[in-house]
Amino acid sequence: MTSPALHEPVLQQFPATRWDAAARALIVPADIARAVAQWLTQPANGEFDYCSNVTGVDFLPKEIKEKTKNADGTEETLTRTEPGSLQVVYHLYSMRRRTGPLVLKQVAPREKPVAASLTPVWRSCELQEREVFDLFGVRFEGHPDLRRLLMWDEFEGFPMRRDYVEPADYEWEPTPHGEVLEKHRRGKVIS
Amino acid sequence: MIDTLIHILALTAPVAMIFASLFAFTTWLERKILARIQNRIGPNYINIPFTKFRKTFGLLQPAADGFKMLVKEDIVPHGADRFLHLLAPILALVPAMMVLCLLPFDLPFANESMKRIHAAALDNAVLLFFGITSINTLAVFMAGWASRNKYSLLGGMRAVAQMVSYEIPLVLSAAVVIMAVGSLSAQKIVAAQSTHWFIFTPWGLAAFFIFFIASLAETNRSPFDLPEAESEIIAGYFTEYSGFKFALFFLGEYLSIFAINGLAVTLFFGGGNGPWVQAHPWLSCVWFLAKIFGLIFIIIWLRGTVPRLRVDQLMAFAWKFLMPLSILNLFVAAVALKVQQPWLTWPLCALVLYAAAHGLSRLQQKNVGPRTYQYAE
Amino acid sequence: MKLLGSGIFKGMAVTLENFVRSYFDRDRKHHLFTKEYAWKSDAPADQLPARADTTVTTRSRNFPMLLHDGKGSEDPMASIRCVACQICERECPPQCIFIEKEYDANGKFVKRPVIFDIDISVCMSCQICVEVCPFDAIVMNSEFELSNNDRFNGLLVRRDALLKSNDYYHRIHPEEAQERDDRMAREKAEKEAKQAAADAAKKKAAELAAEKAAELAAAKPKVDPAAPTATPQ
Amino acid sequence: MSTAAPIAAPPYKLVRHDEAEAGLLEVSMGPHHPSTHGVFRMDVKLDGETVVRLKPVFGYLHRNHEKLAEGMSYLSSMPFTDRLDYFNSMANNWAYALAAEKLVDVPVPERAQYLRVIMAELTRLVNHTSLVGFFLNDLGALGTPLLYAFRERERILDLFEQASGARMMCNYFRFGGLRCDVPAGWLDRTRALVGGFPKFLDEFEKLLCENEIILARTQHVGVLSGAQAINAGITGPMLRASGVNYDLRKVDAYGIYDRFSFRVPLGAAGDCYDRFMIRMLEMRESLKILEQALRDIPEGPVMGNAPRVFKPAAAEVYGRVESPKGELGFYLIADGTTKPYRYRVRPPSLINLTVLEDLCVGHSIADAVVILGSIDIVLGEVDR
Amino acid sequence: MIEQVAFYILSAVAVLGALLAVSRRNLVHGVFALLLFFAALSGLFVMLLADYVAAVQVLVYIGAVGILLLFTIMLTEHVTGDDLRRLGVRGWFWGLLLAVAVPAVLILPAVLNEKSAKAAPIVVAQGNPALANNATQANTVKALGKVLMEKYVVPLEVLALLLTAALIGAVAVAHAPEKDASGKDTPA
Repeated sequence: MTSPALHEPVLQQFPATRWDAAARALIVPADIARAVAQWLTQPANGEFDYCSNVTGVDFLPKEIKEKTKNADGTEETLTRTEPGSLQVVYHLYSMRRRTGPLVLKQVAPREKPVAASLTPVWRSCELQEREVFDLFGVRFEGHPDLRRLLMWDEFEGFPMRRDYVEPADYEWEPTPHGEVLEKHRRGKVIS
Repeated sequence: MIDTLIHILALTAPVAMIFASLFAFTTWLERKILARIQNRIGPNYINIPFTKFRKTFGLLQPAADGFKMLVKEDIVPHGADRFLHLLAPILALVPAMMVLCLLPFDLPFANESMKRIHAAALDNAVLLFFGITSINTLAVFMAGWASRNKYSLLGGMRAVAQMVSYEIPLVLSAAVVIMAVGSLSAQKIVAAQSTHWFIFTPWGLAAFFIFFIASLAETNRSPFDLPEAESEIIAGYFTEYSGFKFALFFLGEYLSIFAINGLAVTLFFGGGNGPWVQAHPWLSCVWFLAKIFGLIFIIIWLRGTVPRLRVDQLMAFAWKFLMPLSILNLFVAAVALKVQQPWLTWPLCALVLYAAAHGLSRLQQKNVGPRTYQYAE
Repeated sequence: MKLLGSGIFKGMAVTLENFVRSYFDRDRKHHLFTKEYAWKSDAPADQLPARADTTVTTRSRNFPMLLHDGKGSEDPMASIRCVACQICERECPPQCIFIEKEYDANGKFVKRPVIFDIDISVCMSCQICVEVCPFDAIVMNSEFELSNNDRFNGLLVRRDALLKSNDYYHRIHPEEAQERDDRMAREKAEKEAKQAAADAAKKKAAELAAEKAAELAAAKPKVDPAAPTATPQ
Repeated sequence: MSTAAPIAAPPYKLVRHDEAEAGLLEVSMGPHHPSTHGVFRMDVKLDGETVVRLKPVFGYLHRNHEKLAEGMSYLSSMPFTDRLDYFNSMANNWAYALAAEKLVDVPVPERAQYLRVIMAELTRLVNHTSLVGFFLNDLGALGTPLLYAFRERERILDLFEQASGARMMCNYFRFGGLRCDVPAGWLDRTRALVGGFPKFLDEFEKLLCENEIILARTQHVGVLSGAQAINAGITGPMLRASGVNYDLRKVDAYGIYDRFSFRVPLGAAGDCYDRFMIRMLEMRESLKILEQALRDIPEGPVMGNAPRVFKPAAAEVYGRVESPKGELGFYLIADGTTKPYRYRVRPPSLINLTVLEDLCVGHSIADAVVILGSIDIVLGEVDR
Repeated sequence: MIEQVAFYILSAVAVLGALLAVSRRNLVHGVFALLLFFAALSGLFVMLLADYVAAVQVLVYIGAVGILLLFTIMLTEHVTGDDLRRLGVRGWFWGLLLAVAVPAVLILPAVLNEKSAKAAPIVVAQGNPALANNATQANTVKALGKVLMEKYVVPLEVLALLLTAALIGAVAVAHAPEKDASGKDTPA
């Protein structure tokens, strides 16, 4: 996975970035993302000339119940809701040096998600960022041609979000499978 | 007057019937040969209704196709020019039919007056032949324009450009033989070849080579089937044709293949003469058809092997390779006919023609050739 | 000074060779490769089409089938292996299996499915159900002539149509069936062995307890006055 | 290896798409076009026969395979990976199994490792022969090369059917090994096939590689430079045809590829002819790997002791494999339940299409079809 | 008798073709009607036993000129003619005058000069055997060839030049004016 040496220089160069040890990824704020990307492609620091994979991940807001011992020793559960987020994950490789993946993440809020497009730096992100926009709704600033990639242009909603509800007119044929599906629906939630 | 009409009918009707039935046989032949080239069997099952009989070696396949074409719905696109859409297949078929009667194909049962009429008709057969086949270009354009579809318009324009530019090498390479014989009449050309066929002279061989390639382009076959390039513009000018009009186009194409190969046989392979023809004259018919089917085998064989040229390469090949070669061949043939010693003229002609052909092709494709690749560990 | 057009002639030589040799390739191994369709009408009934080696191999899987151990004659439902545990219904990727349990008169669950439908217009014969089934009740059939003209009910295969006997399974997939039977036999043997060991252990424990009880009963009249302090081992 | 030029300005020009287009012919080479290798549409603006603008349109075969996978267990989405790039089901299975095995480190037995390499290389043969066949079909050679290629493909598919039960949708790999061992006699049949394959390749090269028409139609058409390819994320034979030496079997050396000696062919010009020839040469290299693997495959079990219920701990993993079309990657986020939290497939065909417009503009419509053929896309993987 | 019937049919077709060529609004229909006219003309040549000229007529006029006309039409823009406004009827007087003058000039000398008017149709009508056998088939081509190449070489060359000039002029006029980047019409 990410060899430790890869992300250290980035942390020193850009103090605003932080290292998420659990996911072994570099969280980069949207405003300096393109500068970091440009910097990373320089031969001096890692020469990541190849962006292999761009993925959108949707984290729903989570309630976390914490047991806190307040002053008089009684247990009291505090429910804190952690805000959800839409993350755009970039896997960067260097083809010349054959070095492993450096994972870059842009975290955007769920309501009006905006991220910096890295297409001007790596052209391979063009179609993949369009797909993240199409299925998750993350607007990419600076993308040359931001349109829906897979869905037809008049489609509303973002299917890959975890709270996406299928529209009622989802056309399915009344095959026997349909009855089978309905019986299932009554019994258990398919989701 | 009436009996001449009957004689004319007696001459043309059998020719038309023979070649129409040969069309059915050739479609079967083509599918079987292509199949065998591609390691498969080709059509071999026809479920004859109400019988358990299945294995028929596919001989009923043309009948089945013909019936299917009859029964299929004939769709005319909305904005199409209805009259021209109907006229195009007819115009593709009629010239091909007419031209078939110009071939020196002496029917065994012909009596004296029919022979005289046939000779009269064959007088300037070659010129009439080229005149009438040029109408085919018109039909293709009409089909392309009338179906009001982008692909067919593209196909139509490609077909017209191709046919016009390949007619010139076709006519020039035929002119060589006419110059050698001194007459336009097919009868005289065949007679002149009784001893040795023109294919065995160097300028004859070069003329046949050019004539054969130009005839491929004229009938939109194999390396030049650009107007109906299904991988680029679906079916070219007959995209919007279905049902029997589509079958008419195919009939027209096959008949023009028979016609132009028939002319190739008369010009270069000595028409009806072959061994034992003096003994029983009806053999000339058989020889004539056998030679035509020899050429058709080569056409089908080419269709199974060679990919398609691009439009600009097609044009460059016609104007920069075939035409200069055919003009040069004209001069070389003139010299060879003047100087009568074959032992001197033949090697010389062969050398000159081959050098010109190689030079011209080198001129065209400068940096194209097989490459070697390096490997990395 | 390569001959002009030699590439094309070389290519034509290859196709001519294929054309000519396709007439001499008797056993159709290379130059005449098409395998003719194995007409079902040619094959004997309830048997794979005669030319099994060409189209259907001993491992090819087309659509699932339920197994029962009974011989051909008596009612297959008697010896059906499926116990309607619905694991396969949950794990099936395209969700095409539908099961309803069978309850007898007073509502107790009889370990058998009343309804076991597979919608073969949705099933993609991916064989996940066979893997996750703990009772070897469902296996893949290799019957491939299933087309019919009724899109709605024709393609929903009911339970009775799915049921096939175990020896039919041996006929179409011999070594797979053999392997499965051996495994089941081995497991049954292990279970019996475990069962026997457990019975033996229980019996031994029972004897031990009986013996201790007898011993206890024998010792009690002697030290009656000091009994309360003794704690049972 | 061509040195990657330092990328100062954006490597491609921003083209405004609405300049005056009065006289242009707008053709939609639509989803039902015979040479788009599946339901793929290209909005092409033609000036006469030359392409002025070409906008690919995707989504006709989009089934949202990733949302499906989030609703099912890890094992249940394995058969769906067969349907991603339906020409190489074994390569897709391996990519998914490789990624999943990084989540839970299950030791894969030796015989399974060898069988995985054999199956992957057989799939590469199937894919490259079919591609060369379709490529020639786009050029107009009516089916003959395609049917020779399909003759060899049939033999390999029969082997797959005897091993996994299905010809194309094999669903044969499991986390920690393979579903079942190959039947008796299977390895000898494979050795016979691998022995006979070079004869087929020689015949193919004799038929195609010096054909003047093919040379004229494919050389100097759709030229792609090495730096542009790297920056556009092109992977697989298309990248190596532009001269960049990057083959995952050598770079990551996943599975046991480091035990086999084989070479990586590199192109020089990066045009359609190079892409076609690289695939022909790669087939010969795959044969070498197959011979070595078939020679020293050991006996033994095929399935490691994987847990009955696959329930990995929370982690993020990206596994990638050199599929015949390029780098096929699986990005899995596990959250401790039996269902993946996020399941992402990196489709090599889709990303290789990024440069389609750059290659086609300026060429004729006949060349656009040839260039698309040389990129080798399969719509199951492009649209997922 | 047959010749007369054939002659009337052919000339009727020729007139019909010419009329259609002039009246049709759709240019493509116009060209095809013109080609029908040429075909009828070649039929008339066959009637006059000049089969070489008939063949050349088909080859040159229908095969080449027709196609070139269609090519030039393809370069013009308003072809189907359904979007054209009615071309004003202002110049009708001069058109009528011309329509009367030209046939008058052609037919009057034949009508006034009695002798030649009577002789011409008869020769064609009887299919005069004299004409049939002395013009033996073989040498019509040779005769024409000799005459063309010796007596009329110069007019032949001039005619060729004229035709090419006419075609190039047509293309230049009909070619759509180049639109420069800003969309304004630049003078062609």
